[in-house]
Amino acid sequence: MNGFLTSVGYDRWILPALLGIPLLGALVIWLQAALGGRDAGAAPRAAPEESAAARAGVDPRTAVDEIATGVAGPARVIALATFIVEFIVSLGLWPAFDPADGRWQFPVDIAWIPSWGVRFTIGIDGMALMMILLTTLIMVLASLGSWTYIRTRTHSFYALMLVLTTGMLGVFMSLDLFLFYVMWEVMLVPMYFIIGIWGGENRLYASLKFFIYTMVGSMLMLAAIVYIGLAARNPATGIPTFSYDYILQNVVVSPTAALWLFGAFFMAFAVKVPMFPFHTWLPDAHVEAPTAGSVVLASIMLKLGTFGFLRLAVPLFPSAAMNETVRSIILGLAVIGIVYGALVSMVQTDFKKLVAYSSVSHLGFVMLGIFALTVQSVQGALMVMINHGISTGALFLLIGMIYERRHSRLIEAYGGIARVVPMFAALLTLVSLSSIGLPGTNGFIGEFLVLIGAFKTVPIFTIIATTAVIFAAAYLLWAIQRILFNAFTKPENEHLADLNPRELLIMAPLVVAIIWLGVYPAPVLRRMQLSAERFVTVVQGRATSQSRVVSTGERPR
Amino acid sequence: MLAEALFFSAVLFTIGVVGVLTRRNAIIVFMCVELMLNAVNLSFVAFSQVYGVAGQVFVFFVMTVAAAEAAVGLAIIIALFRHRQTVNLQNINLLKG
Amino acid sequence: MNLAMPSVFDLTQPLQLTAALTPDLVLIIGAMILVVAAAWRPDSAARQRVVGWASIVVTLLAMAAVIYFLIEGYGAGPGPIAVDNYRWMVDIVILLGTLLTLMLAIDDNDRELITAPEMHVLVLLASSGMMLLAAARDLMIVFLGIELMSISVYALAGINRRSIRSAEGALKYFLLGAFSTAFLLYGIALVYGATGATNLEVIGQRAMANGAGGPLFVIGIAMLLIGFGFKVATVPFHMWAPDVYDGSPSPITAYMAATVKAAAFAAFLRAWLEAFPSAFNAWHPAVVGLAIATMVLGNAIGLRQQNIKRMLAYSSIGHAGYLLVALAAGTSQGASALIFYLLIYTLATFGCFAVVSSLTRTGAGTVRLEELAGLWNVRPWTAFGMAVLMLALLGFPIFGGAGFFAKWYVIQAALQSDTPQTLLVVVLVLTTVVSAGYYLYVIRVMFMRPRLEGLALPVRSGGLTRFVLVATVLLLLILGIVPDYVVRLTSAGRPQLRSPARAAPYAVGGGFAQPQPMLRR
Amino acid sequence: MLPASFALLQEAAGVAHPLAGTAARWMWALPLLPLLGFVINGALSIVSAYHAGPADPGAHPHDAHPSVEERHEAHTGHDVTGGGAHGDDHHVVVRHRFAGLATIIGPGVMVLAFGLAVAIFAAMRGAGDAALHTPFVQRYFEWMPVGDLRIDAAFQLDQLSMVMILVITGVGMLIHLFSVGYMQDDPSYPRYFAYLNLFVAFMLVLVMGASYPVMFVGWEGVGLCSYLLIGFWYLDKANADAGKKAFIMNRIGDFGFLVAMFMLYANIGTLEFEGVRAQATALGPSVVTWICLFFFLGCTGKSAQIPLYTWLPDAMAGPTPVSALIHAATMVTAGVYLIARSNFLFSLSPVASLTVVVIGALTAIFAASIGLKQWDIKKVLAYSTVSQLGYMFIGVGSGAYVSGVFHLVTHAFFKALLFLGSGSVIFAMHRAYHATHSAEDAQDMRNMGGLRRYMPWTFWLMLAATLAIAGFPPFAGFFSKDAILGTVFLRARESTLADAHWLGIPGNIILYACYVLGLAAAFMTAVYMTRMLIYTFLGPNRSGERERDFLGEAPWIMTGPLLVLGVLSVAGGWLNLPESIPIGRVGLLEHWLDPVVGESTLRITHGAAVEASSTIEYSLIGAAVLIALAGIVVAWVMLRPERLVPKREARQEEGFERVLANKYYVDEIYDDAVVQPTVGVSRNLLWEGIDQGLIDNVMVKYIGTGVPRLFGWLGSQLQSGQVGTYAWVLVVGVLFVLGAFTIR
Repeated sequence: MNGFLTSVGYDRWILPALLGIPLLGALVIWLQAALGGRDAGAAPRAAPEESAAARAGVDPRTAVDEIATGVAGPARVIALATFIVEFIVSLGLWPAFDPADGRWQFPVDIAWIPSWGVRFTIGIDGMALMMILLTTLIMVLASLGSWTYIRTRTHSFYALMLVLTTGMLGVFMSLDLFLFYVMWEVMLVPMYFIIGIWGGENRLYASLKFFIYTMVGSMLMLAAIVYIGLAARNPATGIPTFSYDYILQNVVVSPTAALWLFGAFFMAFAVKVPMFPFHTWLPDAHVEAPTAGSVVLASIMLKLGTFGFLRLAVPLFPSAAMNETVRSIILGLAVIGIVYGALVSMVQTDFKKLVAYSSVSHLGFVMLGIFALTVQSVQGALMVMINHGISTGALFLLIGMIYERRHSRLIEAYGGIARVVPMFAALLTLVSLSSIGLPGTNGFIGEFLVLIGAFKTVPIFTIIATTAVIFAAAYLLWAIQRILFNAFTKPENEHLADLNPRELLIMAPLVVAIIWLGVYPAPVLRRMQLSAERFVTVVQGRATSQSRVVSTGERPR
Repeated sequence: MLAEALFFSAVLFTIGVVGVLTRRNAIIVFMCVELMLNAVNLSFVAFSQVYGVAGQVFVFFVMTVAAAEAAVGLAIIIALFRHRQTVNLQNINLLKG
Repeated sequence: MNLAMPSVFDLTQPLQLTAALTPDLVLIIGAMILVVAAAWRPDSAARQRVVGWASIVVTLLAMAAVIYFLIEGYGAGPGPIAVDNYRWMVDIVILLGTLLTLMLAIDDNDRELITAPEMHVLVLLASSGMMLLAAARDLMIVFLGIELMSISVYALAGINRRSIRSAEGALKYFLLGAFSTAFLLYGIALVYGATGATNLEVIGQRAMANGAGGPLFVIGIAMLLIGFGFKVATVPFHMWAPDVYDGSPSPITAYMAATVKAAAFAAFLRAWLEAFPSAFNAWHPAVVGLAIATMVLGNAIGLRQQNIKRMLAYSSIGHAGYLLVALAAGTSQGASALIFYLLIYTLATFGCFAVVSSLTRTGAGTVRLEELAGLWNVRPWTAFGMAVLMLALLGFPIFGGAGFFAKWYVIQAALQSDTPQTLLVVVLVLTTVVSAGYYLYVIRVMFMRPRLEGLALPVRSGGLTRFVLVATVLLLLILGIVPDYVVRLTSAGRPQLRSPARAAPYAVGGGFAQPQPMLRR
Repeated sequence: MLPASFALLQEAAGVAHPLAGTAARWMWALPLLPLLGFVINGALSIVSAYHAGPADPGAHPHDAHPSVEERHEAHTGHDVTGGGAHGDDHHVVVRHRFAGLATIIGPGVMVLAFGLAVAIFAAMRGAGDAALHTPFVQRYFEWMPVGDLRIDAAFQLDQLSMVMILVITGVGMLIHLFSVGYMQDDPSYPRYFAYLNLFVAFMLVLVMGASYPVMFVGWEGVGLCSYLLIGFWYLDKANADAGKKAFIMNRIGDFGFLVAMFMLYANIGTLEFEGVRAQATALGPSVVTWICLFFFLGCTGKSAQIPLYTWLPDAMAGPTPVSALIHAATMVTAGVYLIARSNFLFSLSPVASLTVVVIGALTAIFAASIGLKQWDIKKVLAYSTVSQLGYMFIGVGSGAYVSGVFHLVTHAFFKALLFLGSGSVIFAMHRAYHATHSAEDAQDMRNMGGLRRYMPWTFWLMLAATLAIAGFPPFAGFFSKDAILGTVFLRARESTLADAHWLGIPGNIILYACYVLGLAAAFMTAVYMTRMLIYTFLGPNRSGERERDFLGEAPWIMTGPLLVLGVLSVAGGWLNLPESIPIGRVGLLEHWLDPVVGESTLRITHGAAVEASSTIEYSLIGAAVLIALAGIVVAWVMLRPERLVPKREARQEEGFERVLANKYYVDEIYDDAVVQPTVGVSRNLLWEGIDQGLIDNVMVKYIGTGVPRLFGWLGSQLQSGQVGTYAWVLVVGVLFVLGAFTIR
């Protein structure tokens, strides 16, 4: 397998290809639409300018159910095909990745804007590898999950999904801070449109909130990135550099500056994670987003926040991040998020909102794992990232499926439906259990590793965080009881149809992943081992060396 | 002598400013602006006593420009007058917010 | 033209001075010829178009001259005008804006039934004034340039004689403009009184020699700051801008918002870098204050607007604040950032006004935001273009094209100064978030709202308007991916500073003392 | 990759062990067999219930579905309905279409597993005592290899897990067989067996795991199955509630389990039993106490001890065989197993051990007292289970690990028998009520009475079990209970526990007190068990005239397992005869478990073997027997079944009776003190207050967007359209700029 991959030069083109394929797919969709594809199945009609409907201001295309007219067909097929190709191509990363190699793998380094020292540097390590695989998998499922959910303007929808993929993958691959920022922002716009156009009733509010929240953080990060790039500038030419490796090895900023810079990065990532109290955009965005939007948001985009902490914020400014006060505050927020998210999700009436708040809780575990700074906790954090992507993604997909049938996300609209939709019930139960963290499912591995690792360094926080296992069971079991079980009191649910084969196909890989990662996570853990270890050693090493530099640098005066 | 001239210039300028602030007739306001320009001209002339001819050259430029400005300005005022039948600035508030 | 021109002009020689002014003269002479041509026959729509096209040709000629000078890399000795890349780069921005204005104006005049061909001539004359401003190295030239520009633009603002709004805007612009000119002039007089010179270079040298300069000098700078601040519409000297932008014909609004601002900023920056670096500590707090007030208020008031032209007016005020950040850095790198920003901002602004112009119903003069609702459904490409432009103004990477790089460059320049402008940068990024409130609102209205009941479809816009829209959007998008060439161009385009200014010892293109023939490499 | 590492790991670990070549090498098949059963039964269940939805579920929501009639027919035919045999929906009895296959698979895998267990047991016996001083560990693959943390998927076979395996597979097999009859008409028949199989698989993982995390897999897994089975008839809200309550209460306990594991790892870096056993003595005394207490928190959840016991009575909502298997014989004893397994930790911490004893004793008496006034036959048994679990904890807490396990085993026999017997009774009652379309409560003893005539086999077997639980010699319970009470008495005289202090009270006083409590609980046990027997089987019948005709013995598939359990309940005591009653081979179990718990037992007794004078021994035995007899007699004399009226005519209890009938209102107290405040705080304070109020409104809306809007409003007010105003603003700006220039 590896021999074959090497023979086709896989290690050289893989990462650019992963970024390029979705763009290519988007281009094909656009061409298909532009070449009249949009109108292919629609009833013949006059040019929009002339038609009476258009004159009356009624858009002939907004209300068109493109599934029924067949317009959507090519778009979703192209998108799905692209995502599948992307996924298959990305699968080669699994065997080709060398878990024992601590360097960046599959690196590509091209000058981009030489005058500003900006380079197109990409490469991955173990944690990026897993995130990339998660992304490519989830995108296939998300597009399948939108198959009939998205009924209007399908071309635009799928094109945006494809562009979004490039942005997210770009963030995971970037080894240049400038590129990182660009990719970080790139994924914002498609998601804004996805929520804003295909979302629920309150979509305008939710999409704007999502955008503005994210932007507050990312703009501060922008300023911080410029600052570090300039701090790392070449003294001879004065050209800044944004190379991650170079900055990591060479740049030492004053402790005060480090604190401010870390603060800027913290804002960007904490909003994205989202950490309490920056989380309130999440429930709104999740609730209003279409299924695919929620899935991508939960499965991947939230991980970008924690990924940012792991990749940038903490390793670059360990003296600030691991400053006792700062660390305690962040750990405190993480733990508050864990418990708070669980408690608040317990009282939600909207199932999507419930899952959204549960994300706050789960991502709190990731933050706890990162800032506890042990190999186990960091590995656990990475596992929680993956697991949350799988489990919560699956939950949102399931909610989307039932929403398509019943057009309600309210828990009280259901009850006892396990009788009419047994397959749905079985899958929802399984996925909920994995989200609860039942041993034997993926959810347990991550939480367990985070907690057992964190206990070594921050026992009190860990014990508080552990109580979430209780609340998690409370909110999810209570919810699925009210949806699946209890008396069957809503006659309108009598005609609910069970999942169709396509929907089963969506769930199948997730179910496999839930069990596989729960029973045999070792291959995944092995691949992320070096990333986690390097994170811990780099942070510890730099934290001490930075404080040493500072102390020796200031004392002589 | 210089100080007196400069003071006088400053007073004239201030009178112009106050005129602009207090008067409501567009033409009078414009005249006040002209007053301010001429106040500045006075300064230029005064300074050219010290530094040579450049200041006086400047004054000529200013006068020329002021004339051109007056031409365009009056044209605009007339254009507006055609629409509103008034040049009272208080009534001219269609554009706001 | 004298083919044996020296590579460094001696500006004391009238012939060489004239040669150094060639591009400006091309424009002025062209304008003179056209004004005669315009007056030759009665006004008509056809003449308007012909004169418009002729003006475009003149502009292109001037542009060619500018590019020639840029390629040849001429320099100049001491004198009233500068011959450096900075001037040529600003000229390119100005001429680009002129070109786009003319293109939009031809179509817009058609729709608004403005038959006056002298409109195009006035644009050319205003642009000549701007080019003078870009070249000015003497406060006298600055004054002449500003007045040439302003008087033409007063007339342009009121060019639609049928529109009361246009007339009102012109009157406000004129009265307040003249008022502020008096301050500018007073500032010139005081600086002249303090240093005995009007040449920027000489002022800089004498101020350096005398220390920070006396109260006369400082008050002079303050007055100049007020004068320039008015021209570039910084808070609190911005009050005219929304009303005038609102009242003027859309192409002229774009011209004022982008090109006038560019020219004024060019002179503003040159004066500040060449004449007043020694007074940095005096003017810096004021500039910082103006910048913060401008960024905050411009964007905050923008949030309230329902009229797209007014919204863009406040947006342009906000951008003036961002440009002030580059200026506050007080470095030659700030100058590069400023040029780059102006270029991108010009593209984005004209793109926006192309959309506005194409959506304006005859006689309405403007577009209300709710008219954009559901634009995606009826004019998908216009909506797409507008979205790109909005994101460009917001400073968003990739989707907003080069808008992000412009902002990036300003931030970089601000932080790279000897005294990093961290406060300004923070305010900049935060107010950018505020500005997202109205930029995104436009996108939201276009894409996520249904079209208003009973609203007729916008009429098909003219070819030139569409060309402007497509060209600006494409340029923005392309520059958003491969900006390096333009970055190098602008980073070479710094004022040639002879006096030891506060310029950071930073150079990408190999220093600023010697002019660099950028395009030839 | 997997098979290779599998073989490798296995070889590395097992090559030297005497069991390596024997049947024990197949021990991985023990949990896999029921797991296989789960997979097949689960597939049968879901396949039979699943009807693929339309390809486009969102299209035309009302036309795209198959016709109502068609689907309805499909449902009543063979769908997974939550109604079940228990509900009052009087459904048409149609056997599940895969019932035959499920019958073969479900109990079949259990028979195979039990056979394998017996073979392994034989192999262990064959290997001889001396060879088995280290457990036989099989490593399959690395489960969580992270840094210095290494958790393998590994099973461990030793004497203790062997006992548990035999109980689980043996009793489990019998209950599976019983279920074939009991659940025969249930429309979700395969689903039932799927869950039951899965439970056994997890239970085996629990007892076979070679490390705490693997055990935890089983620990939570059985909790899951318990949840699923309690809520098996999920359309009844009470059932679903009970399942959820069980899971959440167990989770509270699991929290303790987790924290204990964290502390272990943080302090000694390993979580494998052998590793912990080797390094346990290196732990500081307070650390080990905390670890044990957290583990015990886990036990209180899983084994239904104070304060987390309330889920177990509610768990009776599940099918009765489930109550027998999970909530009596196996799962709920996992806590006891955990302490017995962790004997090397608990024996190091007298304080934690005393806590276990105290909680056990309090639970024993508390639950027994509630059992006195319950009318639901299963509730009586449920509280009895809680109470008996208390005994087991008294045993393992006081360091009598063998006695605790012994009682666990005998309790598994007689309590399973009691539950299955009650199952038979309920089955008969339900059948009768079903036949007459009556909505009466088939589980309430007030509706029973005189059933001896209709189901004599069941009566006699229940009688045996009752005598066993009451501690009547020579039934199984007598020996095990006596062993526990006797040990507590002896420990009070001489042990590390007696020397320690618990909350300032000397340990020996506590132990004596617990002994007395144990005796009192034994008395109550005898009373309420006799009461149950009398009300159910003796006196006049209160079922109703018409129903009487339908009452009768259950089919052989149900009574057969009862018979086997009956024999075990009678003879189970011979597993571990005390030396004082040498009516067979003495101390079999004690000898068997010695390699596992012997060392720890000695540690608690200061290294001395348990020795007591025969006088004390016999008087202790005498006391126990007397107490049991007294209880039976009191019940016999005081209770008047002929005065009892059916449930619908019953009056409200008064006074303390009412408190007992309402279980001391503990559920209500928990609800008011914990559940409602938590939900209320979450909703009103956290969500509406902080999330929506403080963050969204105050921070974001008022401050975040309000401040820019305020500026915008102000600026826009100034923009009045008046040139005069503009000029004023300009001049004010001039003044500001001039002012700024004076700042240096």
